[in-house]
Parts: sequence; structure tokens; C-alpha cells
Amino acid sequence: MAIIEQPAPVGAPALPAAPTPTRTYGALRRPVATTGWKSWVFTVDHKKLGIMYGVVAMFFFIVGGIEALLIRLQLAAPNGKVLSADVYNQMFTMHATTMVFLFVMPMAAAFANYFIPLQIGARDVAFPRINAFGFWTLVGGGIIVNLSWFLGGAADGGWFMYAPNSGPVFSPSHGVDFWALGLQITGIASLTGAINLIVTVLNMRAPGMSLMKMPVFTWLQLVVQFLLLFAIPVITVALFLLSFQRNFGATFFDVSAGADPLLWQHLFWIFGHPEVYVLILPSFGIISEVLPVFSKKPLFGYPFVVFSGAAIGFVGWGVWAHHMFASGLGPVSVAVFSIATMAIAIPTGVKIVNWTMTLWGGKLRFTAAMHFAVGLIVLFTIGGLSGVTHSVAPSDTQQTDTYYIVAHFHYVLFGGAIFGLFAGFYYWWPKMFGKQLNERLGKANFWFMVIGMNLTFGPMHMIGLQGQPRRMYVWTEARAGEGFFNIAFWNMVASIGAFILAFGVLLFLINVFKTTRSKEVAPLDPWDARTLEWMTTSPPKEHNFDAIPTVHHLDEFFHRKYEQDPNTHEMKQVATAEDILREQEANADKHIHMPSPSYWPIVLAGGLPVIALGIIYSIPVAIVGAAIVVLALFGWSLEPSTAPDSDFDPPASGDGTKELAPLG
Amino acid sequence: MPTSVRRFVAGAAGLSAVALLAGCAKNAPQDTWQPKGPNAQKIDDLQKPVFAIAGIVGLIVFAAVAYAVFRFKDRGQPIPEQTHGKPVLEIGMTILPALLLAGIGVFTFRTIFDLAKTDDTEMVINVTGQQWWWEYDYPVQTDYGITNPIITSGQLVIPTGTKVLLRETSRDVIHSYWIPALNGKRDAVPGRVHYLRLEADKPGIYAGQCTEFCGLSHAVMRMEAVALDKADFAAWVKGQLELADSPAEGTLAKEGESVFLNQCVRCHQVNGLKKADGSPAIAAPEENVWSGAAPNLTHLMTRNTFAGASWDLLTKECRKDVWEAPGGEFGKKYLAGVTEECLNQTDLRRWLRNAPAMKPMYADPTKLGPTDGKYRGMPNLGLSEDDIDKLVAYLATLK
Amino acid sequence: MFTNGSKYFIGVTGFSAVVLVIYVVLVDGAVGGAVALASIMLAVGLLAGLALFNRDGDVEVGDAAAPANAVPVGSSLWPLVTTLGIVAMGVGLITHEIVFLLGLTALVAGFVEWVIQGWSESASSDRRFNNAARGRLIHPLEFPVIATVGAGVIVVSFSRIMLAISKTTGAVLFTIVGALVLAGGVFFAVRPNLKKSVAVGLCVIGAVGVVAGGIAGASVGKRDQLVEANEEDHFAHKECGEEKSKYFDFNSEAKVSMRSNPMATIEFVDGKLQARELGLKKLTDRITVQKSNNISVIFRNKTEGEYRLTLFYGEKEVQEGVVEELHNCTQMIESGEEQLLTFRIDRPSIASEKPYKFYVPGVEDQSIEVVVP
Amino acid sequence: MADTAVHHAEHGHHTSTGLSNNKLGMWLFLGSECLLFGGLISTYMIYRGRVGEGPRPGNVFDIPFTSVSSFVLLMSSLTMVLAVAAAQKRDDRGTTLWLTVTGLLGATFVGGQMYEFTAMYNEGLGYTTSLFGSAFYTLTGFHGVHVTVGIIMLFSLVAIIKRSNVPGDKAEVVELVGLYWHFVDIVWIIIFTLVYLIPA
Repeated sequence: MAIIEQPAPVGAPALPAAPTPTRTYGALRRPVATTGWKSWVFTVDHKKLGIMYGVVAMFFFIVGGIEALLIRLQLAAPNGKVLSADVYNQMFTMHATTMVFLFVMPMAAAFANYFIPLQIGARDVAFPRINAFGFWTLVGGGIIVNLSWFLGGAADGGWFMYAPNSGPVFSPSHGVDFWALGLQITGIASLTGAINLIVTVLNMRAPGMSLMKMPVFTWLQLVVQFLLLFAIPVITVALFLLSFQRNFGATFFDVSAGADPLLWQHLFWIFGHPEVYVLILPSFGIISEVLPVFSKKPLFGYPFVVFSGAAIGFVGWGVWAHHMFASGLGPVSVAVFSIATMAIAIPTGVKIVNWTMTLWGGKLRFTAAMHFAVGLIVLFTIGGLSGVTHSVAPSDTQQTDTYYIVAHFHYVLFGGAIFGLFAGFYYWWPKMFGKQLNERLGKANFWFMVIGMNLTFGPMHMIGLQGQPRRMYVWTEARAGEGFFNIAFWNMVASIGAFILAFGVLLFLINVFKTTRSKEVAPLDPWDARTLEWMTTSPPKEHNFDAIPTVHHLDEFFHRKYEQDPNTHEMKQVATAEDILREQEANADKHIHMPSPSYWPIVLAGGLPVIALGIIYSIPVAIVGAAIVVLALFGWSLEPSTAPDSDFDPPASGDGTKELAPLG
Repeated sequence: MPTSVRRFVAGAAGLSAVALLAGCAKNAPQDTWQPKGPNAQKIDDLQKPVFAIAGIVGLIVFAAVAYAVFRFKDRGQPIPEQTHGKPVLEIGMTILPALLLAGIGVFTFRTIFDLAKTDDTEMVINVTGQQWWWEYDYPVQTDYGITNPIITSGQLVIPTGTKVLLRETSRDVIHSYWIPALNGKRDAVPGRVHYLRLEADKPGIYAGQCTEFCGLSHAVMRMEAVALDKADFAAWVKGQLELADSPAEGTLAKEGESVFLNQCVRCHQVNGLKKADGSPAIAAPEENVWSGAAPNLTHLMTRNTFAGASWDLLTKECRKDVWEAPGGEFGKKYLAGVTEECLNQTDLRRWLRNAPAMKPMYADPTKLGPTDGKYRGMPNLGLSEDDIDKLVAYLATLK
Repeated sequence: MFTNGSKYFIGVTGFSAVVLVIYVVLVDGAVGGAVALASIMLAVGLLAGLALFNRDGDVEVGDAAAPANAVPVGSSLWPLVTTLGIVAMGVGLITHEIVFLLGLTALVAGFVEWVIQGWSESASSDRRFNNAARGRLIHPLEFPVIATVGAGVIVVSFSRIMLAISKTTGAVLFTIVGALVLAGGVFFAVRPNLKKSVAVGLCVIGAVGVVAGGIAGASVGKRDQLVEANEEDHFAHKECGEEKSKYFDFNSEAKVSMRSNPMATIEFVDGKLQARELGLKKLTDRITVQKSNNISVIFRNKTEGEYRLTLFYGEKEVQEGVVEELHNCTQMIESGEEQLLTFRIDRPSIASEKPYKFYVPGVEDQSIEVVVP
Repeated sequence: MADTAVHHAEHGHHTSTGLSNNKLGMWLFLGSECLLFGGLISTYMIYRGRVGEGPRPGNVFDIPFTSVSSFVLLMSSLTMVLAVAAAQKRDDRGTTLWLTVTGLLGATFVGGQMYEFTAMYNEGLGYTTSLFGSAFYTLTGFHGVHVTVGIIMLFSLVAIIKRSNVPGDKAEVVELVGLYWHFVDIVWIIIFTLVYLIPA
């Protein structure tokens, strides 16, 4: 299947021999490769980009995981000697940065990219080239953030990089510069991705798919993209201020010039709190797909889940200062934000009720994906409830910046976000690769992860409540308390748990490796699924659907397969996935024009890290980078999104779309 | 069904662990659940019920999930009816937690404002954070016999049963002052003054630690609050107001004084110390240290700790003796200070030999470009063993 | 199409460019090496251009129907621009750096354009295809440069003119220019049959006017007031005495804008100075502040007339034997106003023979002692 | 336009909302930009009075001049509207004319800003002089960069329309640039009011 399907030449007259663009432009002609590395590097196909997002995110997951293991090694015993104070501070900063910005967000973006167009019955995203640009930008940002390890040390201020500790005096290495500029670049990726996906969801739904017939995953991703759209510019401002201070001598956080360090905290958390929902909502979406499928029941209270998702999106903007209860905001602000924070527990609680009720009365099949989904409900509940304990501001002043907080957000982000992503891996793997991950290994993977995770983060509740602050490169026996179950004991348990957890993740990688090598092909509809992405081949064709389906129901695919017997009221299967696919292929649309691959996204994305390096080391290099960016922008806007016919080899005579300066 | 049972157990582990095992470690000095003063008590009264409620809600959820998992496993039952929800149930499940939280909110509200009161306090102390130690200075308050400002570091000394108001600020980055047994934490933000109420019911030492990440040695930026009953506190104040005496001529300590004048006085002030010409020796930390101050050592031996409360000046046994002294005797033992036989020579000498090796600090002279050559912390002074002997002898006289 | 020869040279050019960039980044201030590498790059680039231009003997080039060279070649502006560039660089070497840079830019631009035009003209026998091919390669370069240069010329010229003339004239001139642009637009819009040459002529006159004005403005230099301001540094010195500083107190905004909590409030009530320290209930005439720390106090003037609060905090030896008193102060503020004073005292009180104090210049016997432990 | 991914038979003009992808995308982008300027404006509002030893806002602002230059920028919104109208009438000459005029007015505004910055610098307000200086230059500089990008877009659009005879929905591209331009103008109104007109 070629990327560009040429319309069949119907009685075309013989044209005079035209000069061939292949020869004229040589290496500069538009890429049209459909196989080999070029087909990946220059692709604009949302599915290939989704897979590449996933691979990059997985890589950074391993990097972040190794950082975490080193941290736990250092803290296993008092006065740890594995890492120096300096390296330890870099380690926890980069662990958080990597996990948040380079693993969970890109992995959620991987699923969004791959499945949103499929779930809404579209052939691609709204702006395919912007999509490719977003991916390569993320790669560039990730490289810049991590490059600092090799160029004089990474950022060492903690992931929220409080001013003035992040200023040029208190963090003299280039680490924070790399960090700020790298995140600025990944921010561009998130912002363009958000615009792209919002337009895709709002504009490109299949006929009949009203917003309230959209799959929950797409819905919650839509909320996430709106959060990103409005949160990213705030952190952009904060990072600009920080960079200008560090690189151009501005004084935004320099207290001796009269600056207020709390400005950074406000800007950071106005971004940072919505960011928390950016991390968790995609996983909520995934398990809201997985639970109904394996319960053979629709999601309980679909509108409630959707509206509570939107409510979280809104209220999430009004609670940022609960990260600052100890910062000295004054009692009125503290009280207001404390109450607002409690309010946000309500829509979150609604979701847990709905998931539990989805299970209730179902026909539950415990596949690996289902294991992770149920695991998420339980673990997230623990994280959510410990969250309620520190929405109570006075109580938070005892807990904040201790290990209790570390325990809380790992239950939410590991037990919540990451378990959701793993549920997604097991659930969607057959769709993405046409092969099924091994279920037995998958369940082993789950049990090791769930036990490891509880052993690692469970004890952190104790450690924190007994007063061990976070971000400490050593702890001392003098303050560990007496008795057997003292802080020393729990620290050791947590470190052992971390390795069990890591082994669980390793099992997943082994599973992936084994599955890739095996020749066994997955069935077309292995889970008896409910949504549109399963209505095409596995993996899907380049153009996703031969015929764009018309949607009549929520869970359209399920309702095409099953009908209720009017007499017995029992659900009866009336068609198989194969039947439905065959019917679609028989009524295939003619003349499908897919967007062509392009050089410009990767060139444009490549200019940004050059600018970043230039700002850090030498301004002329930044100018070179800026020139690349400008050149690529213009090359991009002068290039039609679908290649003109003369770009084909041999040149074609179709009616390709040649338009002026398309943005996407 | 063993799987579901195991799942339930594993899932509930975290929360039940919180509920059951928190009490298992006895006497963790920074335990947040053992209040020793009215402010921390208020927090505790608020948080314990919240923990209980959270625990109960959690157990209900786990039970429901476990039941569903066990009861509705696929045993070949027919495909269930495709119901999309029960609005009444859902509205109910929205209102119920809302009411619960509203209840918690009322009590939270009250406690927030109680803890923020500043108009009923009886004493103020300035607390200044600096990388990586705390400085305390007591403004003139004649009611407590403080006729001249007192300055000390590492250990905050307060009278029992007195509502003390800390005025926190910082000289460099954000730190956070936290004595869990007495109150929650409050950030010390440079350029701002924040308040924190402290009050201890009984005499004793209460441990704490900096809880806002403040750079390299954040992990060893510790502090202690010492509560003395009112009479002992008055005695302490009296002692602190005195100037340091010069050691007798010809003693080792006298030689130590001249080492101190050569080296230490560049940063460390000893009130009453005089140069050879008889003029007062004034430390100039602002010329050598980025943040502009170094601990005042006038009454070093009245404090039990040094280097930002990171190490003890008392040997292990003596420390235990003081920390575990019963309420009535504690004051006397604390006021005795560090006697010669109790002095922890090992750590003190190690510190004088090479401070940055003991506590990481930005003290490498080759890497001080961004700070105009000023240190952040104490550099390695390269003292000879001889000088160290003399210095220890001198420091031991600073009572 | 690129032949093997030109590919080779393009590759070497690119490579040497990369080497140059890396060299410049890694080796600080090594001009000689950079110049050498740049020369290599230019030389190889030139060869690449020649190879491209001459299609270095690739017999397969072009379509068989019409040999590449058979296409009639139009006139070209680029050789001229390139030559001008070389001349300007020569002149620039003697006169001014900017001329040299302009020449260099013209040289590079002319050269690139020349090569691409030459290349495209021999791409095929089809004129339109050749044009499209040229556009495809050069437009992404050309458009942003044209647009930036266009905007840049106006911006720079304009700001130079404005800097040279007085404030009032500036505002008037600015209005006139805006109106002229608008009027020009309207004029062209309502006269759709206007001859192209007239339109172009008018635009050229406008452009030349702006540029000429800019050059004139730049050579005249800044207006006198600005020069004076620059030299005197109007706002950078405080005068803490009784007098009212001409610039520093001018237009002072007396409101407290800092939200951070001040350490104390100092009030000047009916000729008496009193302080209230944060957390202490009593009024006091002695406040304690930390050493080497930024401290803020609020000064409230509750006495008729304009006053300022001045802090004396010791003496400092500025040179051998020259001792200067250290002062810090608020601006003159009117009765009923308040202002924040932020200061930092580095030496403890015991280091000074005279006690540190707050006082109000012009008012005797009223002061608040400041103690620094 | 870019949504050629949509079924070709519909020629990429049918969308679920009826709004074209590009236009919706531009609206979203501008929504995001609001927060960017929101952050910068907040920073300025917090720091406007923190002048340290340097000049205060009242010392350096030249309000009559800035009013005129604001007016020039506003006029450019008007000419932008004319350009969009001409583009919708498929009147290439009118489009390029009004786009050029818009760009020229914009360039005049930026020229004015450059003058203003130079004058302020000479009067003692450098970028690093005080928090007020840092925040002021950052805020207005960001806006100036936005206007400059807009001018480059306008001028390039003129060149594209003139040079490349490409069929397609030119009117929409002009409209997109127009949306951006109006946004930049509106932001300036807010900045002008908050920064210049309301005293610190």
C-alpha cells in the first residue's frame, strides 16, 4: 500500500515527456519513500508517529527508571555513599523531569496520536506535518534536557526548580539552562500537539459521531489537550524569565534587586497543577475503554465520566496554590485553595464509583489489560485519599515536602498514570502490531509491578509521617527512631521494592521482545471490543478506513456486532469483526489522497536545539539555528501538504491538491 | 478465589499500612503524629479524623472492587444488559462525598485561621535561613531580660508555655522551618518575612529539619528547638548576654585564640574578642561568604550541636543523658553546656580539618566565578594538627 | 539534478561549514582558524557553484528532445550584485565594518541567486518548469529575507530619525508618516488604473526618503537631551538630605507596591518619629534587624509637608584615608503617603562608633536606633 | 487545505464544526497566546514599582508619542480588514496593496518602539537596571517580536501572491494572517492601557 494512492489513469492521453523531478531536484526532491528508514523519518502518518512517540517514551522510561534505582540504592541505608550530594540532587531532578515530560506525556501522546483518529473514524490528524514536527521537537527537547549529563552536570534544583535556587549564583553549572531550554522545546511539541488534536477531534469526526457519542479516551484526551493549550504558555513565560535571568542578566528572581521568589512558584504551579491532570487523564481514558470491553458492559454513567473529566479540567485551574500551603501565602488564600482542592476530589471520586459500577453485574474477563485497569482503581484510590489528607492545609504543613508527598504522587502517577498506560499496551498491542502480547507474561508483569510498587511507595507513607523530608541525599540514624519498624527499616523495604518493580518492567520488555519475534498473528478482534479503532485491519491501513463509517451509537462497533433479541432481551451476536471489515472493503471510497511525507518538520524541529545550544554557548550558533527555523518555516508553507503530481516518479497525471501555503 | 483475595490484600496494603503501622516506630524525633505543643496539637486534632475517614472510604472502595471482581468473574454467564448508568445513584455518589468534604472543610477553615493568628503572641524571635544553617536572633524584649539582642544558631531556645512568634526570612534561597512536634512548616523566603507560631508544653529538645530543597547540602540542614522552663530560660538569657572572656595567658587556649584571630575571625564573630592591639575583632563574613553571614560563636559551648545542627558537640552518652533527662532535670543539664569530658572531639576535629569533606558546600576556590570568589559554606582552611589542638582548646572556652 | 561533481563539492562545503561551526563553538576566540576554515568553505562553495553552473559534463542532463543549453537565457541581475558585493567588501576593509558586512551579504546573496538561476535555466527546455524549479529552491530563502530586510530598513531608519529630532516634533512626524502610508494606500486603491511605473516610482521615492532620513538621522546623532541624560545618569543617584533631587524625586510614585511583609513600620507623626516592629505590640525607638539581609520597612508621613526617611548605617573607607558615611533613603513624600525602604546592613552595630539610625532630614532629635546583632 | 486527509471526494472542505481546520487551529493558537501575554503582563504588574535605584515608569514614558504609535497600529487593523475583504473578492491587486500598507504601518510601529527603547536606554533604563526594566522590556519586547513576525508574514504573503501563481484558497490564508494581526493589535491595546496609562 503506497502512501499516495494514485487514481487509476482512465484513458489519459499520452503526455509529452516532461523533465523528471527526480533528476531535477536530486536529493532535494520531496520524499515519497514508503519503506526503509526514510519512510519513518519523513513520515506524517499519525500511526507511525504514534509508534515513534511510544518508542522514545519507553526509552526515557528506562532512563528515568535507572535514575530512580540509583536514588533508592543511595537511600537504602543511612549515610549512603553511592552518589555524591551533587549527583544525587541532579538525579532526583532528572528522574522527575524525565518521567513527567519525557515518559508519561509522550506516552500519552503516543496513544492519542495513534488512536484518536481511529476512534473518531478519521484518516489522519488535522495537521499531519505539524504532528511530525511535534514528535521531532520532543526528541530534540529530550536530547537537550539530557545532554547536560555529559556537559558539566544536569539540572539540580528539583523538578519545580524553585527560584532563587535555580538562579545563576546558586546553580552555577549549565544544567538549569539545558533544563529550561529543553523544556521550552518540549513545550512547543505539546502546544502544537494540543492544537492539532483539538482540531482533529472537533473537526474530523466521522458522520454521526456527536460529541456525546465519542469514546471516553478521546474525550479525556480532548480535555488534556485543552489543559495543555492553556498551561504550556504559562510555563513558557516562567522558563523565559528564568532563561533571561540566567543568560541575559535579567533580575526576575534576584531578591537583592527586589524580586519576589514566589512569582516563580505561582507561574510554575499554574502550569504544574493542570499538568498533573495532563498526566493522569489519558490513563483514566484508557481504563475507561478497557473496563467496559472486559466487562462486556458499557461504561457506567458515560456522561458523568465525561463531565467529571471536564470538571477536573476546569477546577484544576483553581487549585495551584495548594502546592504552596507552606510558602506563607496568608490564611485567606490558604483557606480558599484548601476548600477548592477538596472540591476537586469530588469529580475524581465520581470516576472511581463509575469504574466500580462498570464492573458490577458484568461478565469480567481477567486479561493482563484488565488486571492493570483494576489495579489502577485500587492504587489510584489510595493516592487520591492521601491527597485528601493534604488538601487539609494545616495537615499539609506537616506533610508537604516529606516522603508522605512522595508516596502520594507515586500512587497517583505510578499506580494511576503508568498502570493505565500499561493497560493500554496490553489492550491495544494487537491493533498496533497485529500480534498479541503474551498474557501469562503480562500477568506476571502485573503482579511484580503491583507488589513492587506497593513495597516501594507504601513505606514512604510511614517514612514521611515520621518526618523524613524529601530530596535528601542522606538520612541519619539519629533521626530514624527506635524499634524494628523504624525509618531505617522502611527505607530498606522501599529500596528492595524498587528492584522488584524494575523486574516487573523488565518482564514487559521481555514480553515485547518475544512477541516481536513470534510469528503468531493476532485475531482481528481479540477482545470483542466496542469502539471504531477495531473496525479496520490490524495494523490499520495507511488510510485507516476503506470507507469512513457512519456512527449511530456510542460503542458503534459493539452495536454492529451485537443486537438485543426483542423477545428474550438477551444480547445476541449478529456479525463478526471479519464480516464488518469485509463489508467495508467492498464499499471502499475511491480517490483517497493522503498527505505526503515532508522534510520540513524534521528540519524545523532540528533548528530548535541548535538555538538552545547557541543561547547557552555562543549567540552566533543561535542565529544559525534561527536561520534554519525560518528557512524551514518558509519551505514548509510553500510546500503543498499533498505532493503535486509532478513529484511522483514517474510523474502522475492526477488531480492532486496544489494549494497555497497550507499550515499543516 | 485466591487471585481476588490477593489483589485485595495487595491493594489495601498501602492504606492499611498507614493506619496500622505508623505507630510502630517509637520516638522518631520528627514524627508528625506526636504533637508536643498546642499548635501541633491543633493540627493533629484535625488530621487524625481525616485519616480515619480516608481509611474508611478506602476500605469501602476496596471491598466493593473486591466483591465485584469475585462475584462477576466470567463463568459463562450471558452478556449483561447494556445499561448506561443510574443517574440517581451517581448524583447520590456526588453529593455524599461533597457533604463529607464540606464537613472537613469547616474544621479546616477554623484551624487555618487559628494557626495564622499573630496578635496574641508573647515573644518574637528572628529566624534567618542560610545555606545550610539557621541563625536565630532575639530582638530586645526587656520582659524576658533581653536587654541587648541575642544571636545564636543551630538550636532555638524558647521558654515553655509561652506563645513565641518566629519571624522567618532567608539570606539566599528558600528554606523551610519545621519542628514537627511543635507546628507545621513555614517557608523562609528571601525578601519576605513569614510568621510561625511555636509553643512547647514541656521542657525538652525537639528535632526538625529544613524541608524546602535549598541546594547541595539540603539533606544536612537540621535544627533543634530547645524548650526551657521560664526560670531556666532567664538563666540562659543572662548567660547569652555576656561577652566572651579571653583565656589566661600561657594556656593552650590562649594560643588557640590567636589562631582564631588569624583564621576564623574572617567570618565568625566572637563578641568580646579583642585583637592584639586591644580593638574589638569584627568578623567580615560579607567579604568572604556569598550570603553575608556565618554563625556567631560567642557561646558555642552552650549549644549541643555545630555546623547547622548537623553534628553533635556532645559525645553519644552525654547527648543521650541530656535528651532523655526527665522534665525537671532537663533544664539544668542543658544549661551545663558542653563540658570538657562531654565534648565530641572526633567530629569537631574532623570539621576543622576539612569542613567541606564532611558537609558538601560550594567551597572549591576554583569554582567560585558566579559568586565573585565568595564561598557558600566553610572552605577547607588547611589547618595543621597543631593549630587544630589549639583551636579546640580555645573553642572549649566559649561558654 | 546535481551531478556527481557538484554533489561532491556541495558535500565538502557542507562539511566544512559544520566543522567551522563546531570549531567556533568549541575553540574560544581563535580567529585565525575560523578564517582559514571559512576561506576553505567559501572556496569549495565557489567550486560547487561552478560545477553546478556548468553541469560538469553530465551528458545525461536535460531531456533528449532539446539540449539544456538550447534554452535561450534571459538577462540576470546577479552577476552585478555579486560584483558590487566584492567592491563593497574592498571599500569596507578600508572604511567601515558595516560596509564590509553589507558587501559580504550582497556577495553571498548574489552568488547563491546566480548559481540557482544558472542551474534552473539549464534544467530542462521548459521555461515554466525551470521557473517553478527555481522558485521551489529559492523562495524559502528569498521571501523571509526580502520581508525582513523590508521591515528592517523601515524600522531602523525610522528610529534613527526619531532619535535625532525633539520629542514633540517626533510625535508629529510619526503621525504624518502613519497618515501618509494610509493615504498612499487609499490613493492606490481608488485609482486602479494607475500606471505601474507611477506606482513603483512613488514607492521608490518613499523608500529613498525613509532611508535617506535614517542615514541623516544616524549621522546627526541623538538629540541633545538624550545625550545629556546618558552622560549624567539622571536617575542613578539618590540624595538623602533635605533637598529635593531634580531627577530622582521627579514624578515619584509614593505607593507601596511590594507585597512582601516589611520588618517594621516607621511613622512620622506630627514631627515625631516612631516605630512599630512586626509581632511586638509596643511602639519602640529601637528596632533589631538581621545582618546582611534585605530588610524592608514602610515609612508613613503623617506630618504636614514633604519628608523623606533616611537611614544611616555606618562608614566605609572608599580610598586610603577617605571615609564616607553610608546612607539610604526614600524619596520625598507628601503627607499621608507611604513608601517602602529596602536596605541591607553588612556590619554589626558593634562595628560602628556612631549608632545606626533612621532619621528625617531637617528634623532634629528624632531618630530610631537600628541594632544589628 | 491541510485536511486533505479527509475524503477526497469532499475536497477537504467538510468538517464536523463547519469551521476550517486552519482557522480553528489559529483560534486555538491565539487562545494559547492569551495566556502567554497574561503571564508576561502579570509579571510586569507585580514588578512595575520595583525600580531599585533606576528610573520609575513616570520618568521614562512618553505617553503622547506612544499614543500616536498605538493609533498607527490600530489603523493597521483597519487596513488588514480591507486586505481580507479584497482577498475574499479575489482581488489580487487590492489584497497585496492593503497587505503592504498593513505591513508598512506595522513596521512604522516597530520603528517607533525601537526609538522608544533606545531613548529609554539613554535615560538610564537598561534591561538589567531594575525589575521594572526587565519586566517592561520583556513584555513589550515580546509584543514587538510578535508584530515583527506579523510584518514578515504580511510581506512574504505579498511576495507569495505576486510570484507564485498557485490556485487555492488565498482568501483563507489572508484571513488567518489577519486573525493573528488583529490579535497582536488587541494585545497592544491591553498593554498600552495597563503599562502606560495606569500609573504604578
